Amino acid sequence: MILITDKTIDTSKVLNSVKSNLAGASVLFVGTTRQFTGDKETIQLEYECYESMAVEKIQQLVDIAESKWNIEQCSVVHRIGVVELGEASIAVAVSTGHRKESFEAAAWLVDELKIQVPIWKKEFWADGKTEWVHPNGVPRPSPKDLNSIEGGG
Amino acid sequence: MILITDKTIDTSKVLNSVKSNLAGASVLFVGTTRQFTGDKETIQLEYECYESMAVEKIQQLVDIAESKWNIEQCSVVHRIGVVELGEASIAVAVSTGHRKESFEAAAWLVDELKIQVPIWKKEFWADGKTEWVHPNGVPRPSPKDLNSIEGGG
Amino acid sequence: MNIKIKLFAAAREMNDTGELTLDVPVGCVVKEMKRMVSDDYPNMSELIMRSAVSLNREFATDESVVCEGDEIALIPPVSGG
Amino acid sequence: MNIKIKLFAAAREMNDTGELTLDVPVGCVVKEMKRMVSDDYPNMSELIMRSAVSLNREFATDESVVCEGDEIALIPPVSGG
Repeated sequence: MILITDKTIDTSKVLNSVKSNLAGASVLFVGTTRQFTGDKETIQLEYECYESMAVEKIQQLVDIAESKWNIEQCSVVHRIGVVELGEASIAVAVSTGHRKESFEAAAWLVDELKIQVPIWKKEFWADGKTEWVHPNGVPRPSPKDLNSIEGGG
Repeated sequence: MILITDKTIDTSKVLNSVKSNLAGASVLFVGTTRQFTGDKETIQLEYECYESMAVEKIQQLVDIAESKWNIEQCSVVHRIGVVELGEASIAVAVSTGHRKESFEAAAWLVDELKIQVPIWKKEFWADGKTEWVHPNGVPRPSPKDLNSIEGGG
Repeated sequence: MNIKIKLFAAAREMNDTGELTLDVPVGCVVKEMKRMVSDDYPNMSELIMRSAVSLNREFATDESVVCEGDEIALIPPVSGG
Repeated sequence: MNIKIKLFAAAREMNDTGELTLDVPVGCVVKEMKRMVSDDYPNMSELIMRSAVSLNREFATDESVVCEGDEIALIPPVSGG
């Protein structure tokens, strides 16, 4: 299941979507709105998405993950719009025969999504300021690299 | 939450138990009864536990994890008795400020639980045979090591 | 030729619109297109420098040729998850 | 002195009981206790060799002294998870 939604993410549904008798392990990652970043307080987040491209990019990442690990089932759900404190902005679930692969694949999918998938976060700080998050500290891969990540895509 | 139970594990309850506004990431690991190990078919598993020691050992592992990573909340639930195909035998949930720590701590807790906590699995194979699983391929840590794992215990 | 460029996040808010229209020469490549947008919308120039461009929902290189009818978007550094 | 040793999993099934009673000398250490159980229950000797012993719910070493009233268990290689 790949889904971009403006509704609350039902994390148990995401976990259930990767159920398989062939799997011995499932890992569910849930990203939630954190109240503090250092000493700055967040009151809510808002996510915006280039939906058609995001869905295609996520599908490419899932395809690559399935070529790198022996995955039974895999789901990625991202929420857009306002996300309140403690609510889930993202849920990634992976089931595999053995646990090492579930952990690795789920962590990799989240890492890559944060680099490659056109979704943006707006911080609403407690002091009333707002800020679109467009990270520039870490160099992001050049567009060329993005299309030639190992395994194709 | 640390729990040994002979009832079905409610995985969403385990995930909810680590909810925190201070957490930006939660990882839930679920171990399930896998139908095939190589070409051998399992029809069910049965788990047995030295409960008082298991609970103490799990608590020690959680304490160590909390000293190694910046953990908000942490839960470990293990089922005992018969566990049917596809059902959960174990659920481990960890919430942290940032995702790397959730993945690492959850994976570490499962790894250590499988080495140190007195719980045993009985395989019921499709050919009618049964087998208590007492691994001997990999050398297990000596009892001395078990009590002096980094961070104490 | 006329092209349309989708804007998102800070780029969209800076211009109060989710889409720009731009007249570019035939054979124009992404690098040139970015410079032209930067010239027309100097408020975005810093962000444009740090942004990627997608053509038909794939990341393009600086040398990718922009064709009429392409689905074009300016992709500021992403922050999903 | 009399001690009781909890048995689990294959050890429990081999003996159809979850607890053995054993008479050991005062000052007996874990290594000796394991050998005495092995002598009395040769069907378990291979498994005992691969098993740990816990005293009061902590893993003991070969040289740990077994005391009267200790909660003692034979811990075959574990396989939870």
